[in-house]
Parts: sequence; structure tokens; C-alpha cells
Amino acid sequence: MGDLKLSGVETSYGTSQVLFGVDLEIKSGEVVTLMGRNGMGKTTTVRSIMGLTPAKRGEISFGGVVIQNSRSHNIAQLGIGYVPEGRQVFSNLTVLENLVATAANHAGVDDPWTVDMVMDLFPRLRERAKQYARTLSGGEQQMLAIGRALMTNPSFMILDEATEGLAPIIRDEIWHVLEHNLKKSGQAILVIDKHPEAMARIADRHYVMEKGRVVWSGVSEELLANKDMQHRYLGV
Amino acid sequence: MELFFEQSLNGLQQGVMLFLMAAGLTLVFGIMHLINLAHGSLYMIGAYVAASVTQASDSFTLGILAALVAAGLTGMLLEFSALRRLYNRDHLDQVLATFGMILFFNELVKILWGPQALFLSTPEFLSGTLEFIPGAPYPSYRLFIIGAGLVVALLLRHLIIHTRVGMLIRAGATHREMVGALGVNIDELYTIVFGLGAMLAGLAGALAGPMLAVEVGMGEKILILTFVVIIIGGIGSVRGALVGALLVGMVDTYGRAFLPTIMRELLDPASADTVAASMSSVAIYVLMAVVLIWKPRGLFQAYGS
Amino acid sequence: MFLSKIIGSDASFRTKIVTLLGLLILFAVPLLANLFNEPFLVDIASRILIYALVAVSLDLILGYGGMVSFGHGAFLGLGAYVVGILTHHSYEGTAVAFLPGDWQGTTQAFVQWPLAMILSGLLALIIGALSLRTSGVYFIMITLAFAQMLYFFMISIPTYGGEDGLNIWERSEIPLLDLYDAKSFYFICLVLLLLCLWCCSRIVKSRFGMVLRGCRQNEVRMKALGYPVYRYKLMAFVLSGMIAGLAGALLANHTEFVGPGLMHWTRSGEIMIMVILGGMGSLIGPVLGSATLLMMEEVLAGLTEHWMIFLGPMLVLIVLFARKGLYGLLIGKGTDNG
Amino acid sequence: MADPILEVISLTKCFGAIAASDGLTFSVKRGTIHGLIGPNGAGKSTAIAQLSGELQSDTGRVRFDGQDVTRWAVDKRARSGLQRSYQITSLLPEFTAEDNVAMAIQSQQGHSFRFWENARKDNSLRTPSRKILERVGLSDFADNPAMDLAHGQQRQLELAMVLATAPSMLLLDEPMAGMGQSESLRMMELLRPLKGDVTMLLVEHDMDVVFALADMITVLVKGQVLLTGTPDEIKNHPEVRRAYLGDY
Amino acid sequence: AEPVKIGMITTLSGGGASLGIDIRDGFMLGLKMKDGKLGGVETQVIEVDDARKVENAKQIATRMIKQDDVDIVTGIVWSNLAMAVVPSVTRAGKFYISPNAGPSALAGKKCHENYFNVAWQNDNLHEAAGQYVTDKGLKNVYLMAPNYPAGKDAIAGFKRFYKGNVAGEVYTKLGQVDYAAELANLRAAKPDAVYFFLPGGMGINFVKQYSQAGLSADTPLFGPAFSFDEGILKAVGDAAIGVYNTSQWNKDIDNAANTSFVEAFKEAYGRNPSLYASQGYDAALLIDSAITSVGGDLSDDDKFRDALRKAEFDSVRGNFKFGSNQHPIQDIYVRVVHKDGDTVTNKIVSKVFTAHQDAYATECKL
Ligand SMILES: Nc1ncnc2c1ncn2[C@@H]1O[C@H](COP(=O)(O)OP(=O)(O)OP(=O)(O)O)[C@@H](O)[C@H]1O
Ligand SMILES: Nc1ncnc2c1ncn2[C@@H]1O[C@H](COP(=O)(O)OP(=O)(O)OP(=O)(O)O)[C@@H](O)[C@H]1O
Ligand SMILES: [Mg+2]
Ligand SMILES: [Mg+2]
Repeated sequence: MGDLKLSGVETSYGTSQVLFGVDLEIKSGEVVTLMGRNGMGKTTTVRSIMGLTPAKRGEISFGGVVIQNSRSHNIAQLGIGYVPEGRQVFSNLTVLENLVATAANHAGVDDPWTVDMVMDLFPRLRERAKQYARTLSGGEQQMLAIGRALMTNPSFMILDEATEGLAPIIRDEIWHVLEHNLKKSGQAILVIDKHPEAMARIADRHYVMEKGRVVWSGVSEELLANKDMQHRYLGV
Repeated sequence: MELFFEQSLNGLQQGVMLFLMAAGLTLVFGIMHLINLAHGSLYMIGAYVAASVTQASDSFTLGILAALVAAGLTGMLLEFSALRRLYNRDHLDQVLATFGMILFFNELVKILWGPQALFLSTPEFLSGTLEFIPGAPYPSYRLFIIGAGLVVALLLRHLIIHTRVGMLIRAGATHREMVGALGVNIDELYTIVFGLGAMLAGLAGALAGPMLAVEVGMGEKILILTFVVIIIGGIGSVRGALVGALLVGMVDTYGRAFLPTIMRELLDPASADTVAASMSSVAIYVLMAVVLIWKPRGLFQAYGS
Repeated sequence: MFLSKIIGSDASFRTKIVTLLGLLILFAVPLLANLFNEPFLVDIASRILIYALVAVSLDLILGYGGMVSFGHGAFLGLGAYVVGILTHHSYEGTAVAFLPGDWQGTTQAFVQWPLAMILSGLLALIIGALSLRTSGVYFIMITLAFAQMLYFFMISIPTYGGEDGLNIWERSEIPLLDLYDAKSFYFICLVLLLLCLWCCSRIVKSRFGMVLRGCRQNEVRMKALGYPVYRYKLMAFVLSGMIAGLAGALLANHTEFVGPGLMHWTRSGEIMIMVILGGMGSLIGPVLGSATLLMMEEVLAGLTEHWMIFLGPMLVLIVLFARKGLYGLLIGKGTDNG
Repeated sequence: MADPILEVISLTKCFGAIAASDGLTFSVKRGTIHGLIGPNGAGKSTAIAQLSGELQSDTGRVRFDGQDVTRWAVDKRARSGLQRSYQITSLLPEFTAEDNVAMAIQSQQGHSFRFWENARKDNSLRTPSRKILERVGLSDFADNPAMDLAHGQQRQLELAMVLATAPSMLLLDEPMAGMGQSESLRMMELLRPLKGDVTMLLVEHDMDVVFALADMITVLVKGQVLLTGTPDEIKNHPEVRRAYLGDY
Repeated sequence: AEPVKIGMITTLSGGGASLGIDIRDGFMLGLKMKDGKLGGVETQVIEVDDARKVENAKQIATRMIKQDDVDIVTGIVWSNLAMAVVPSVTRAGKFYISPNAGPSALAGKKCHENYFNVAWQNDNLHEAAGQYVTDKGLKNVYLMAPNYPAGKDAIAGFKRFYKGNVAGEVYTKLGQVDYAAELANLRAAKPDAVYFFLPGGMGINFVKQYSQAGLSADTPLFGPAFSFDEGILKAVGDAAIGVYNTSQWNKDIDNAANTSFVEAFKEAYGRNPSLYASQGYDAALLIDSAITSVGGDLSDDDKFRDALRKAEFDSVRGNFKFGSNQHPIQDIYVRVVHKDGDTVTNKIVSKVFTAHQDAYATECKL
């Protein structure tokens, strides 16, 4: 179990800098959101954590281990599970194969996730077990992406826009899962999403980004109360 | 009639030989998205090492093993030192770099082994013929190649479809980055896959040695043919590689075997010979063009697309 | 470093400097050859220019249109054969084969060269019309297939020498000019190359060129915008084939020989290598690429019999460390595709 | 104004055993915004692809603006005024934002077999491009390559390109996907005034947007039309709530 | 006197390099035997690789003529390269001495007073094979060659002296590697013998596969020396044993010049000399004899040409003189491949032609 800590993280794509000193802290067992308008650097922050777009400056540590110079498979092996923006399921693997291909017990838990457990969580995946992932609908792909991350048994989950393009009913279902299953099992979660009210319901604390910096943070009550901030930074 | 059977067998054998090359290339090309022209060089290395070791040790088996090791190691070294930097680059950068490697290896082999072709004999127990089509004794060695190729095809199929490594390889074909972000060392995996492809090329080289001239530049001759095969089959599909290889083998063989006779029915002998020879020379290219005009992405869909 | 301080790091400024310097060198070649008493330099330089011309033609479709033709040797070869065949008949006083009537060919450049362009363009039209149904690597291979068909065809027809090729006993004639004079020939090549570069640089910036470049980036999108993509690509392919045909006509005069070797895939490969080496999608790059590759061959082959063992790794290093080809290295930025 | 601009008549497309669209029949009135909603995998994107011509239909017909376009190719439909946007952003990545829009405008100005004048200095392309970028709020990014834009900005550019072609009908596949709330609002403000001139078929999972914009809504389930109705009818329809809206 | 400059254009890299290397080595050996002085004159050899490309060869020739101002050019292996290069050399007033390629055009209509061939006219060996097969009383022969002009010339040359029936005539793809289909057809045709012309790697492939198909036992194989040269035999191994091949030279031809050549070559390069090496060596000796004869003065082309025509040197193949078209008139032998201890090598079986001249000499107007 580990805390994730970012301090002064700066990241660039080529010559264009996107993050200008991001500070974040997520304790184990916490559910935290990262919000902000388009292009403010949420995904980039997450990519820096995962080592996909390494940070140029600043420090990222997980469970006390400094990871900003590690390679992404090493970071994942520390127990960070990742559900990327745009799902990115392995389209030429079946549902079942998607789940088992990268399965592992990174956090070293006693009762690791099994295919059956994931399928109990998302019964639709059981119906589609033998189907190639590319033929799944968007919502099912999203469930698969979450299930795939769970199968690596992380102690910390990152979900980037996990509900984009989903039907309202499925969106509710996923939030329900987050709220009831994951939170209860004591996992830390970082969620990126665009629905402040729903986020206020499921998360403990919130960060808001603007132009590559964290400009606001607070607990759910503060978020809901602060209409001015919502309007300024989230455009609500 | 038995001539037809015999020619079909020849086509099959040629196809299997091509498949051995194509399988490795399609792994690297279709899954790692790397155009590796130096695949032919690995084939050449396999043949040369097999020839030298067989000569020195008098054991063909040892020769094949040495070829596998040599080609595999060379492949991994190439991947590790240069090619892995090219995965995210334009295909054409890969073409230029691997073309440079061809030049290098051809010259290196010439320096190490001299400009003249090398000798690699058929192992004693395979040097005879088997007459299972009456009246047409067939070289046992060619039968051996057919067997070896089919075994490799089955093993490869098993590896890719049923093992976890196979799943990861296929997964990497679409979202390489994600495989890493889920905790698998994809770089290492790719080095191994590349080594595997290289070993297949080495194997093809070693097996071809007893039948063909082991000489500098032998790789390029078969390279183009191999590309034709995987294009016809659909890039990245091992099944496509097999079907493509057999198709090319058959068309090429039938063309060479029967076109002269057919043409002589239609034309005067002198021009018939020329026309038939020209037609059979281009038969596989015509085949490829026809397949692509009909199915612009090859016969079987690739994994990555 | 000092230099970069003076000229600054501004890419477009550096482009101008490089272009100017390049022009200066090109025009000075005959002078330099005289100065150093190396008359042969002019011949090498002419060959470089001719290959630069093919490479530029390939860059037009490869660098801007994303069409990787692995059969460009076919157009080069056809252009050369047109000159070879016409000269052959005019020299022998026989009628051109496979044609009705008894036209005995000609040595007039004003007939030969445009004809070379037209026929290569026609060939490109046919090959392109069929090949453009495919894309990506499939396109690479189908163009290769067509070129190989032509290669084997030329090898086996005895009428024009087959594999032995045809000697060209007389270079093309242009009134008032002597193509046997190395310098005149050089300047003809130079003028044609510059003309072609100028036209191509206009074309790639024109509406047509923008469509072409759009197709390279996202063909599906271009279709959805309403562009009949196929027609534009085919047009570019034909243009490119015509330029390659012209280069072939020049090459035939330079070598005074044509053979099917020009159509072999290794030749097409070399042309492609020139484009990539120099930097694709830049037009100037292919010129650099042609000069570099041919000069490297020339210099290295004079040093050792094992020169390829140096050339090979050099190419690898260039790919690894000069991401956008030599042109990118000089200019300090990528191609001007964006 | 009331005549249908688009008529879809029992359109079907099967992928192997899966019927992605299954006898789809509906029509869209000229000048309206017509919502197309349904659960994930209902066949919305498939329908859009069939209408735009990217997918060949197995059976059925499509009539657009009085013509049978069932057999027309993509570019021909596009030139006749039927344009689409993509659910997954599809741009010309190396061109600048402005070039992207200019290409859209150029496609409307007759053929592009013009080989000589510099298209980047052509004011008949550039001026309107700038205007459209301003409208979607991308003026500051006009000279940035499209691939360097953030996801949301790319969505905006996507829409700008479609608008630039001055279409008579737009097929919008999740234009708001990936946009934040403020960007969504802005898009709505962009689309609303076009109503009347441009007919729109709008696929979108953001119900706030659909209910705010659409005149009529068709609900798809498993490749078939469940029902077509006004937003209010849809909102309260029990079967739609069960299959799609949930607690919305 | 001024040093003699000789341009050596040959194939040293890529496919077929071994031929060029042998020619070069043979020539250099000849030069070395004369202490680096052909005809007593300091000799400078400018050696450049043509990579088997016509254009390269042509360009090198131009440079040698224009810049290096060589007196003599030599070295080209391949007929198509020779066809392209020789005319421009001779037109520039230089001499060309061919150590290998002898295309029919250059022996006939397009012959030139400055062009000499010390090897052969391309058809020579095929003609000898046709004669030998006829002498042996073989009546039904299967013919095979690649589908290109040299291949067709080869078959035509063979038929010129062959009197029997043609069981089959097959033209294969240039550069083909697998001959299974052809071999199956061949077996079905049941010929008395097979004559094939498949230069380079094609020949190695063919002979290996021929033997694997179990054909060598019943159907004797005939070919020109090209496919049974020292280097190639090493690569083919036992598969070649018993094959008959025609040649104008072999290392066991018994004359003083040859013995010293074979000895010296082995000494210098540590391998047996090949046919090509012998031709390169003869080329050097020919030049040496001519320069000697003109007393080291190359300024008078006519005198030098006359000296060359006399061919007053001790050829390693014994009898040698030039015909009217300046191509060799020489003896041609048939050799058989056999095993000598551990090495597979050739030995002469009989002489097929004595003082044989090519068929194109009459077309040459010299
Ligand atoms: N590959 C890239 N190259 C260059 N710039 C990029 C790249 N990807 C993103 N950017 C830039 O980085 C900035 C932040 O992008 P990022 O994707 O992190 O935003 P985001 O907050 O996740 O936005 P969204 O809500 O749209 O997903 C944007 O301004 C974008 O233009
Ligand atoms: N190429 C294909 N092969 C097989 N099945 C396919 C293919 N394309 C789509 N499908 C299937 O067709 C159905 C309809 O897909 P479509 O993309 O049209 O859904 P959608 O309504 O747009 O969903 P979403 O809201 O998630 O975008 C899905 O079940 C999908 O799996
Ligand atoms: Mg994001
Ligand atoms: Mg969809």
C-alpha cells in the first residue's frame, strides 16, 4: 500500500511544456478526482505518473519509491493500475485474453482478482468472453479496460475519462462499481471525469487543474459549495 | 498424372520453405510494425553458420542448432542496438537502416568466409529418394523440409494463439504502450520476438543450405519472394503467411512446370519457349497484383489493423 | 556553432542559405573541375543530377503523397529505353518494332525526350490506376510487382538486346548544343533539374499539392471532405512517372547504354534510399541524398574493395541520428509537410 | 421546411452473425436537429457510416435531398452536401488548425486541379478559415499543428472543418465526446443557430445536449428503431428509461 | 619510358564477385611474375569495382579514359557490361583486352581493331559440348538455360554442333534458386543426357538438386566449365562428381607455362586457380608480350595492335592465336569432375576441338 505524491512535476511534449509544477497527494485508500477543462493537462499528469511521458522536472513517488525515472512496466509493477483515455483495449484479443494477458498480482494481495470475480462485477463480459474486443460496443470496452486493470491487482487505480461516450445507464453502473466495490476494498483511486456532481458523490477529495497547474483542491462539500470555482475552472 | 502429383508436391515444398522465412518476417513486420529487410541477412547467416559447423563437426543437427543460435543472437543484437529505436519511426527509416545492414552483413560474410559459395551437404540419412509416387522418386530431403515446415507452423500457431506470450505479442500489435503500462516489460518481449523471427530465418537458411548455393546475397533473392508471400497472405497473420506461401509455391511451380507445354500448343516452339519462360518468371508477381487488386489488404486480415 | 550564431537558428533563413549554397556549388562544378584538373568530375556530377531528378520525382509522391513507389525504376527504365530504341532504329535504319508503319526512330531530343515523358506517364497511369486501389505496404509491393514484370519482360525480349541491353551509338541531338560535351550536358541536366524543382515546389504548395499532402496524412478524412482522392493521387503518380521518364532519357544519354537493370527492384530501392537519406517531403533533400549516396559509393569504392562494410553502418547511423534525413540536419527542422 | 431531407428505408448491415443495423427506417425533416440515441453498440456509428457511404449496406436504401444515394461513394455524397464528423477524432495531423479548415473550404470550391498558385496565400481560403476558427474558439491555435492540440481542442477543430464545408446536412457522431462542460456549451451555441439552414443528425450520449438541441429523437436498440418522438416523449418513455437513460 | 597505365574494371563486390576477384588475382599474378613491369615498362594498374552495374562500369571507364588517361582497359566479367563499356573504350582510341566476356556482337558485326579477347567467344564451350555429346553417340538431349540472350546463345551454340534430337528445351528465370519443377519435367522426358548452362549460383543450385533428385545415376549431365570451376566445385561437393564439362583450360594441362602458373597462384593466394584466374593471367602475359615487341613504346597504336595480334606469349592453355576478329583460336577440352583424395576437382578426359574458331569471325570486317 502506498501513497502517491507528486511535487513540482513539469512535463513537455517535445519543446512545448504542458505541466508547470503539479503537486498532488493521494493517500492509500482515498478516492480523489482530477478535474479541469479540456487540454489543461490531466491526461499528461497521469501519463507522467505512469512513465509514458516522463516528467522533466519535479518528483513523483509511490509508496516512498521515487518513480519519475522508472520505466512504465516497473511503475505498474509497483501496484498502479491504469485505465487509459480512449479505452485502448487489445482489439485483436478476445475478452478473456484481454483479462489474462497482463494479469498479475502486483500489490501482492492475498485474494487476487480472478477472471470470475471480474465477470461477476461486469456480467456482460461473461456473455462476451470469447468475442474479440474490437467487436465490443464502447461501453463493454470500457468495462473491459477497467477489468483488465483490476486483473493486475493494483493498490492504486487511475481512471482517465472512464465514462466518455457511454450511455447514461452504463455510466451510472460504472460509478456504482467505483463507489461500492473498489472503495470498499480499500483501493486508492484517482479519477478523471467531467461530472462534478457525480464525482462529489463518490470521491473524498478533488483537485482542479488549469493550464498545467493545480489551482484548487478540497473535499466534496467544498466542491459543491464553490459554484464560482466550478464556473471558473470547470465551465459549469 | 503422377507428374501433376509430383509437381504439386514440389509446389508444397517450395511453399513450406517460403513459409519458414515468411513466418519470421510476418511476426516482426505485422506485430512489431518493423520492416526488416535484414531478415534475408539472418537467413544467410543461418546458412553460412550451418555450413561451417556441419563441415567442422560432421553433424547436420549441430549445424542447424548453431544456425539457430547464431541467427537468433544476431537478431537480438540488432534489435537491441539499433532497431528498437526505430519502432515509432516511419517505415521508410526502417527500410533505410535495414538496407544498410544488408550491405554490412553481405560484406562481413564475404570477409569472413570469402567470396565463393560454401558447401553444405544433405545429411546422410536424408540424401536418398523415396518413391511413394510410383515412377517418380522424390528426394527425402525435400520431404523432410515439408515436415519441418509444418511442425514449425503448428508450433508457431500454438505459441501465438494459446500462450500468454502470444497474447502479449498480439496485444503489443495494437497498443504497445498499454502493455507496458500494465506491467509487462514490452521491450524485452519484443527483443525476444525479434530473436524468434531471426531464428526462423536462420532455420530457413540452414535448411535451404543443402539444396541451394550458400553464397553472399542469397538472402535478397528470397527476401522479395518472402515479402510477396506475406503481402498476399495479409501482413501479420501467420495463417496468411502459410496460405500465401503455399499459393506462391504452387503458382510458381505450376507455371514453370506446365506453361511451356501449354504455350507450345498455342504458338510456334521458338516463341512458345520464350513466352512461357517470361510468363513463369512473372507468375508470382501477377499473382500478387491480382490478389491485391481483388483484395487490397491481402487474403487474411492482419492483427494490427 | 559560430556559423549558427551568424545565420541564426531561424529555419526558413537557414533553408535559404542552404539552397543558395547548393546552387552556388552546382553552378561551380564545371569551374571546380577545371581548377582541380579533374574533368571527370563533371560526368559524376551529371549522373548525380540525373538521379536527383528521379529522386525528386519520387519525393513528390512519396514525401508529399505518401505513395511509396518501389517500382520507380520502371519509369526511369522506360524513359531510357525510349531514347535507346529510337536511337537504335535511327542508327540501324530499321523500322521501330511493334509499331505500324516504318518510322525509323530519331535522335532529336525534342522528339525523344517528350516521348519518353509521355510514355512513362502512360505507364504510370496504368500502374497507378491499378496500384492505387491499395495503400501502405501493399502499395509498395504492388508497384514493385509491376516493375518486376517489366524487368523480366525486357530481359527476355531479344528485339532490344534483352539482358545485354542496347548500346546508344549517338547521343540525342539538340540544335546548337553538343551533348557529347560534358559541360553542355551537365548544364542541360542542371537546368532541367532546377526547372523540375521549381515546378514541384509550386505544385506542393498549390491547391493540388495541399490535397496530395492531406491524403498522406489522413485519406479517409479527405474523402469525407469530398475529395475524390483516387484521382488526385493518380494525377500525382503520373506526374512523377513523367519526370522519372525524363530522367531516364537523360540517363540513357549519359550512360550511352540502356539495359533492363534500370528496372530491377534494387534500382528502385536505391532511388528510394536517396529520398529517405536526403529527407523526404523536402524536394531539396532528394538532391542531397542522390549526391551523398553516389559520392559515398564513388569515394569508398576507390578506397577499398570492402567499401560496403562502411557504407552500411553509415546509413544506419544517419537514420538513427539524423531523424529527418540530411536535409533536416542542415536546416535544423523537419520537412515542410506541416 | 417540413419535407424530409433524408429518408432511410430498411437499411441493414451485418458483420457475420451480428446485425449492426437491422431494417433501419426513419426520416429526418429539413432544417431540424434530429437526435439518434441508444445504448452502446446499438448501431449508431454503423448507421452513420452507412449514411455517409463509408460502409456499403447489405440491403435498404438511402434518399438524400430527393436523390437515391444508396450507391454513391463517400466523396460524392460529401460534395452533394452530406457531411459527417467522426466519433474518433479524424484530422489532418500535420497541417495547422487553419490548414485543416482551409482544406474543408477548398473542397467546396470545385475541383482542386490547380497546380500553380500558393494555396496558403489564397485569401478565398484563408479569410473564411480564420472566421470559422474564431467561431469555434480556436483562433489562438490557428498555427498549431492539429496533432499538438488537446483532445478537446481537436474535437472543436473537427467540428470547424465540417462547418466549413457549408453542408446542407451534418452527420454528427458524438461531437461532444471528450469535451468539458464549458466546451460542450460552446458547441451547443455553435450548433443551435445553424438550425434551419443545416439539417443535423446528432448521435450523442450527453443527454443534456440532446434534449436541449434536438427537435426529434430516434432511439435505436440492437440495430432497430425502438421509437421516434419529441424529446419529452422520449424522456418519459418507460422502455427508453429502462434500456438507455437509467436514472437520468 | 613512361609507365603503362592499365584500367581494371571488374566485379569485386556483390553477387558474382568471386569471378572478378579471380580475374584480378590472375592478372596481378602475371604482373608480379614480370616484377611489376609488363614488357619491361613500369606498370600501373588502376583497379575499380563495378559492383556488376552497367552504369558504374561505364562511369569508371569514362573516368579512366578522360582522367587517368589509361592505355589499356581490361577486367570486365559480364557480357552486358562489356557490351556497354567496350565500344566507348575503343572509340576513345584505347585498347580493350577482354579476360572473360565474349558476346557474339563484339566477335561479329561490332568487332573493333582495338578490341581483343583472350578468353573465348561466349559460344565456344557450348559448341564443344554439342560436338562431344554427338561424338559420344547421345541422341536425345535435354537442354536448359536461363531466359536471357546469353542463355539462348548457349543453346544455339550447343545445337550448332549437336546432331541428335532435342528431348526438351527449357528456359528458366534468371537468378532462379529452385529447380524442382524443371527436374520433375526433365525426369518425365526421359532424355539420354542433359546439357545445361546456368552460370553462378544457379548452377550450384541446379547440380545439387539434380543429384538429390537421384537423376545423376542414370542421366549424365553436361555443362560448360563455368558451373564446374574450382570455387564452385567446393560449394557443390560430391553432387558434381561424374559431370562432364567443356573448357579451354584446366590446371592439369601439361605445359611449362601452366605448371608455373598453377604453382605460383597457389603460392600467392593459397587456393587453386580457376578458369577465370587463368584468363586474367593470360591477359597480363598478352599485354606483356606486345609491349615487349614494341620496345615499350606505346605511342604508335598500329604497331602495338600488330604486336597484340601476334599473341607471342606462352598461354597457359597451350596453343593460342588470334583469329581475324581478334578472338582466340584455341583447343577445347572436355573435363570430368572426380574426387582426388578429399577434393572434388576436374581432370581432362579428351580434346574436343583443336584450333577451334568461333562462328562469328566471318561477320567481322577486320
Ligand atoms: N502528443 C502531444 N504533443 C504535443 N502536445 C500535446 C500532446 N498531447 C497533448 N498535448 C498538449 O498538452 C496539453 C494538455 O493535454 P492533456 O491531454 O493532458 O489535456 P487534458 O486535460 O487531458 O484534456 P482533455 O480533457 O481534453 O483530455 C494540451 O494543450 C495539448 O495541446
Ligand atoms: N467490423 C465489425 N465486425 C463485427 N461487429 C461489428 C463491427 N463493427 C461494429 N460491430 C458491432 O456492431 C454493433 C454496433 O456498433 P456501433 O459502433 O454502430 O455502435 P454504437 O451504437 O455507435 O455504439 P457506441 O455508442 O458505443 O458508439 C456493435 O455490437 C459492434 O460490436
Ligand atoms: Mg485527457
Ligand atoms: Mg458509436
